[in-house]
Amino acid sequence: MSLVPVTININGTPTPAQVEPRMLLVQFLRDELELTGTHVGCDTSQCGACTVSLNGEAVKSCTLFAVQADGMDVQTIEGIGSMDDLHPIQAAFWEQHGLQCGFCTPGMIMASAEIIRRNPDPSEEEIREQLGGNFCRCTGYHNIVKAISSAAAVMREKGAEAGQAADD
Amino acid sequence: MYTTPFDYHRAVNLDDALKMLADNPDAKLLAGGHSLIPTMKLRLASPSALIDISALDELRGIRTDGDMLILGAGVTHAELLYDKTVAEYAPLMPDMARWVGDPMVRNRGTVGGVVAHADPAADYPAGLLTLGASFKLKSAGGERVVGVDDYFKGMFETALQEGEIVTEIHIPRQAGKGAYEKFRHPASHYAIVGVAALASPEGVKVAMTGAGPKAVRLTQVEQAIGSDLSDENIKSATENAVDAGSLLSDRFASAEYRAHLAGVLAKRALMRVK
Amino acid sequence: MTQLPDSNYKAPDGPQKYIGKAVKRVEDPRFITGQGHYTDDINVHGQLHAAMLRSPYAHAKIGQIDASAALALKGVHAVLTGQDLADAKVGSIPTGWLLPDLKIPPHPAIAHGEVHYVGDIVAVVIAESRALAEDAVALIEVDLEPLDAVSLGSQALAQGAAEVHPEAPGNVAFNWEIGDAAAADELFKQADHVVSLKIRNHRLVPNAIEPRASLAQYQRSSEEFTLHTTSQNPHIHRLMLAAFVLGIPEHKLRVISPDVGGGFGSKIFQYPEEVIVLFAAKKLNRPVKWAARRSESFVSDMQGRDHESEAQLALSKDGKMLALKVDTIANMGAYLTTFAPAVPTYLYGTLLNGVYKFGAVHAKVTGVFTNTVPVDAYRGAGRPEATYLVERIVSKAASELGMDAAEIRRKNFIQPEDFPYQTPVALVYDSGNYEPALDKALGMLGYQDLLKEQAEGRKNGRYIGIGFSTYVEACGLAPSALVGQLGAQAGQWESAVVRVMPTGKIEVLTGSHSHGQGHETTFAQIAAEEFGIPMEDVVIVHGDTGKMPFGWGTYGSRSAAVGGSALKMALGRIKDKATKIAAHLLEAAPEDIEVADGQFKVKGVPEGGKSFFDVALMAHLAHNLPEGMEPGLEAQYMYDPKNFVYPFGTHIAVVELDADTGHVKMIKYVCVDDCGPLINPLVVEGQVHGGIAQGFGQAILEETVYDEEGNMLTGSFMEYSMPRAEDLPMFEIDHTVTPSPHNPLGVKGIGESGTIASTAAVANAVNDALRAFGHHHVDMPFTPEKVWRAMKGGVQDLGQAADD
Amino acid sequence: MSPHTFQGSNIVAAPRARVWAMLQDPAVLARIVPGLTDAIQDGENQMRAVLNVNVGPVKGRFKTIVRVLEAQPPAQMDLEVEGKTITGTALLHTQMTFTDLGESTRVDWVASPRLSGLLAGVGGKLIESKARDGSAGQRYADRFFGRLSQEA
Repeated sequence: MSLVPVTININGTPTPAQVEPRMLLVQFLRDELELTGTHVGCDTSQCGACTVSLNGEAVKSCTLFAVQADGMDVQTIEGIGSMDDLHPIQAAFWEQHGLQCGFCTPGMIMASAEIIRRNPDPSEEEIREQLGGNFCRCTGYHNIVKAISSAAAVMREKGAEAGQAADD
Repeated sequence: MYTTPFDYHRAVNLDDALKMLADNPDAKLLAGGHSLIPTMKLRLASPSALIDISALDELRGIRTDGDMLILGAGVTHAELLYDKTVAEYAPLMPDMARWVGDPMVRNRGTVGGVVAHADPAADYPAGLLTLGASFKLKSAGGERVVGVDDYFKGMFETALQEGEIVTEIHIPRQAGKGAYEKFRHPASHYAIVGVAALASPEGVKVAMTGAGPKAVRLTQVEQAIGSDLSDENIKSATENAVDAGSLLSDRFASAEYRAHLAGVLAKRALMRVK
Repeated sequence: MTQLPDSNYKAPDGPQKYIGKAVKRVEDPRFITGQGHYTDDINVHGQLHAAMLRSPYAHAKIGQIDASAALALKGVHAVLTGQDLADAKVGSIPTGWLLPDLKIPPHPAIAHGEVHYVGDIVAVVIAESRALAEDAVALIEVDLEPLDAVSLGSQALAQGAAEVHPEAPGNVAFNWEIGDAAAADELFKQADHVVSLKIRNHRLVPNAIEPRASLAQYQRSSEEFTLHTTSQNPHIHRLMLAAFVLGIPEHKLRVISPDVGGGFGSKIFQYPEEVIVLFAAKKLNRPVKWAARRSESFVSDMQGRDHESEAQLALSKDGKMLALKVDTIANMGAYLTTFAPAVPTYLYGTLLNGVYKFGAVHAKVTGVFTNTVPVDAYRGAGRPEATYLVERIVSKAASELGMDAAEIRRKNFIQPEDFPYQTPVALVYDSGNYEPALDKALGMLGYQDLLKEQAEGRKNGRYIGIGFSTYVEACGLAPSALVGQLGAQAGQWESAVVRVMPTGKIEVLTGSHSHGQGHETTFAQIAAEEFGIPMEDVVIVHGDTGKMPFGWGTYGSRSAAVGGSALKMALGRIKDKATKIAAHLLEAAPEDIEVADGQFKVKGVPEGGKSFFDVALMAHLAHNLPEGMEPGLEAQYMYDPKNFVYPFGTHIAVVELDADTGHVKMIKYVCVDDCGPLINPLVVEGQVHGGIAQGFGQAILEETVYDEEGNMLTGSFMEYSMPRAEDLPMFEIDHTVTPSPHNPLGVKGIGESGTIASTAAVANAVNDALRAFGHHHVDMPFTPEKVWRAMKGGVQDLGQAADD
Repeated sequence: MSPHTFQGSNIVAAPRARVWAMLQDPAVLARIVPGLTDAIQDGENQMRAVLNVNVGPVKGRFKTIVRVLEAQPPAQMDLEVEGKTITGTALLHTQMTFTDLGESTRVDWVASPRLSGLLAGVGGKLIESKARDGSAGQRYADRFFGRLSQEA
């Protein structure tokens, strides 16, 4: 099977590669780029552990071939924030004990970013409904919901500050 | 996790896709991929080639032509859910789109994919039946428009011929209130039963998906309702209104239960359109 | 709080610096930034990949295996079959808990002769890439001749049922009994009222979100193996692989379980795939990795529960419980795995007393082979089954007698002065005080108001149900001598090594293992507390047999009670020695030295102490140590507890039924747990949250369904319903604190309580709501159609059809 | 017995003996069974072939074995069609009863599909539900027996 040349912009870095068409985006990230924060928890597109952002929208990287992402922007958990500069959602998951084994966490955080992007002030009910594509077996979701609420509040505040700064 | 090997073709435009499809009858079209890729991973589908139409601009876009809302087949569920034009012309569409999969699936999955795939448990067919939608189908040899009543033939079966692609979904401007109610499978989130209702000046239309091999209009409910959307009439018109005989029956939901749910959901949808 | 009699628990004299504080978890930074390090994240040079050909039949004779097409693919290195393992004299996968007269059929890692369940491994491809290995599997031609199969426990016992193994005639793995049958019968004669219950505790798939994975490496020069694997107890894996299966000298096998993405029991066991990758790594002299796809997990991870039971409860007319009799068929699946025989016996039968004062309890359990995935410990392991049965029959009794479900419980509680309490089924409960937990929960719930709301609602077609579970559970299995008598082929102590470095930094090695429980935080809190040093100065190391001499791992809620206690004892040894060094340096008597905030000081002398760093450095420099003292500052402690610990509490679920559809919505959940002193409330509550969700999952959503021929019909997340965020409310949680007298921390386990309690609470809530339709009992899982049918009425005691 | 049995009836424009003979010939079967290729006789009552399936998202070439379980020429035949995939096995048991109508033959058929292995769990929605679609069964039979008539 012939390899296909692609250039995918991964966490801001244009990344050229030769990939087999059947390689899923998640396999490309994990096996070729060693970005192992994106996980595989199922093979039917239910669990959401593989969630990444594609051109700014959250997608399941297990249901997308790497070749399809050619020329696109992919952001993974490794790109959303770092220990030195945690994204507010990452900080909130830590603060609120929104994780235990940590395996679903990267996907949860990427999905949380999508929820807040669509609605900066989601209600508890909306958060629960919008988490329908992400499974956590450890936390009972209680602290995940709290984490997303609190991250959204922080982000609104930051957004307001930034808006104010821009106005000034 | 791995599919069987295949040749990947990213179509540069629609004509290119149609030509590739005509040249290789063993190829499959790849749009949102949310039905196809999981099936390929289980090796229940092993097409020799995939023709990727997910990035085709010609299939994107939401526009209007007079009173007709025209959705490119590549419009995603999320676009349907959040687009202002869709909300204005056919608010029943976002009322269904919110029930599709989850946010990630909605960002990727397409309305054309749902129409082409004709999964019996898909949401849109119910609403499309009430809205009187039609579909533009293109092949290397030409194009045609097929009305929704003639399009869905059965489980995974449609009027699509080999070599044809769904390119547009045409939806007449929604006149009157519409509502979609769904009872989903707790695991897959697919519809055990979904019912769409539309109260337009020409009359009330009700259609059901999920319960049988394909989405159908609930004509007996429509007739019983007539134009009387009083609480009492809605209740009496929907109670025991659906015959279990032709419905699917499985481990999770028997035909009898599906029939009952169809009545319940029809009632709920009708209560919302009155 | 005073020291309890016969106790090695001493309550702290003053405020604590770390223990009891909701410290943010120290392991989280790596997980939230995608730097977690799980087995499947590891790739090594020269690595090959294994893919399994699994049986599509529940029972079949293996004929010819033609692998020529697979082997012809470029990049395929080997195809292994059961014959290869047999030729190499690879041993059977062992059972680690023996009961009298237990039938143990051989369990080869790759099936040999016959396959016994859908998912049993028939052949293995080892290839350059995983994709290639999967391609090659599709090319193997195997002649499988289907044989009759059986999937339900009671059907396996029926006359003429298909025989799973010739070694187990009639499919009986064991017969087991506990309690005094004659005494129970006598009390039943005196009873005014007998409540009967027939239930099925249906089968579950653990579904840790991280699928299992294993990577084996072999170093030919030293003949050493390294196995990275998704394990809750790497030392147990090493022991079993070495002693029973592969004959690798134990000191030549290093088992590492790095970050593990949830276990819930499913990663305790010795699995075939671990044997296969180790075998192949040596045979091919290349590293070999296997990682499960979810669809494989569904047919290869050990499953949980699967009991069919009949029970009778004898009561006096005023609602006093006299005796309980239970007869259970436990479906063990196709083979007996690591802990399997202990789960429906010593973890189940011994807990059937619950929190009540019974005159007698008698239980009989028949373990049965079927052509299904083996069943072993899954979160709670036997105790959720016991609790569901006891709490369900108690609520049914209240329903039949027209009593309040809370009051019938209160009336029968073991009282605080009764502890330690000898139950009629072998256990001695350490400590407990059940009423305050119940009262607190009732208060949080606003019980009386809710009862009014419920009554009001029923008039208007709104169906609310309130369900109780006043549970006790037995965790932290102990002591080793006892479990040995009961059949365990393992000890149940735990070890800790505390290694203080010259700079005063502490490395704690523990035989416990964290796969989400947060040991790196809670164990560091315990260690930092001992000396008042910063938590950052402590690092916890676990999950590596190459670093930690020995340990029994994490399951059965034993980490804090047993592993934490081992740590506490080892810290005591360090403290003793450090105190002596400090006393020597300060020219004082050791009795006069106190340690706080990382400083050793002479009591009453605020100035001029020695820091923890000073003492640690001197211990290593050894320039000025007390006469005859061995240099260094390191201690190990193997802690063997005197008894189990017995957490308890009250869980109350409130549900509302959709009268139109039968859909059950949980609208409120209140619980008060007592796990003794909380080391980290954040972590404890997290454990409870997750436990509740899993128990709720069983009651409402999850169900593993086999057809009569042993095909699993719920083999993906498309069919098997996992609890999602939308299914659950916020939980309201509180605690009472009754320390265990048996361990130095006073702690009881909390990892499984939520699951043990919540299944019964939710099931009782649904049943309470269904009382409006004339039912005393409807069995779980409460799928919408079942509830709808129950609401349509006309069905009393609607059980679960065999394979529904 | 499969819980999803479906049945129907078709008329074939050929005498009963001719219908019977055609159904014994792998070459004929390969021509008339939609999607069947590479049919070879494999033993007295068995045929191996490749079945091309294209139903919804399922598309592929599946190794297939057709076994004649019982034959009472020319009145009745019991067949078993076994399709193998990497995820499990699909088994279709079919009984055909032939009634002599002179120049034509009425075939009453009963078919019951069953899935085993992983396929039973993961493929249920995709395949089993299709099998439950009674009209789909009749449509397939119409194509099959239509071709059989043409062949005759």
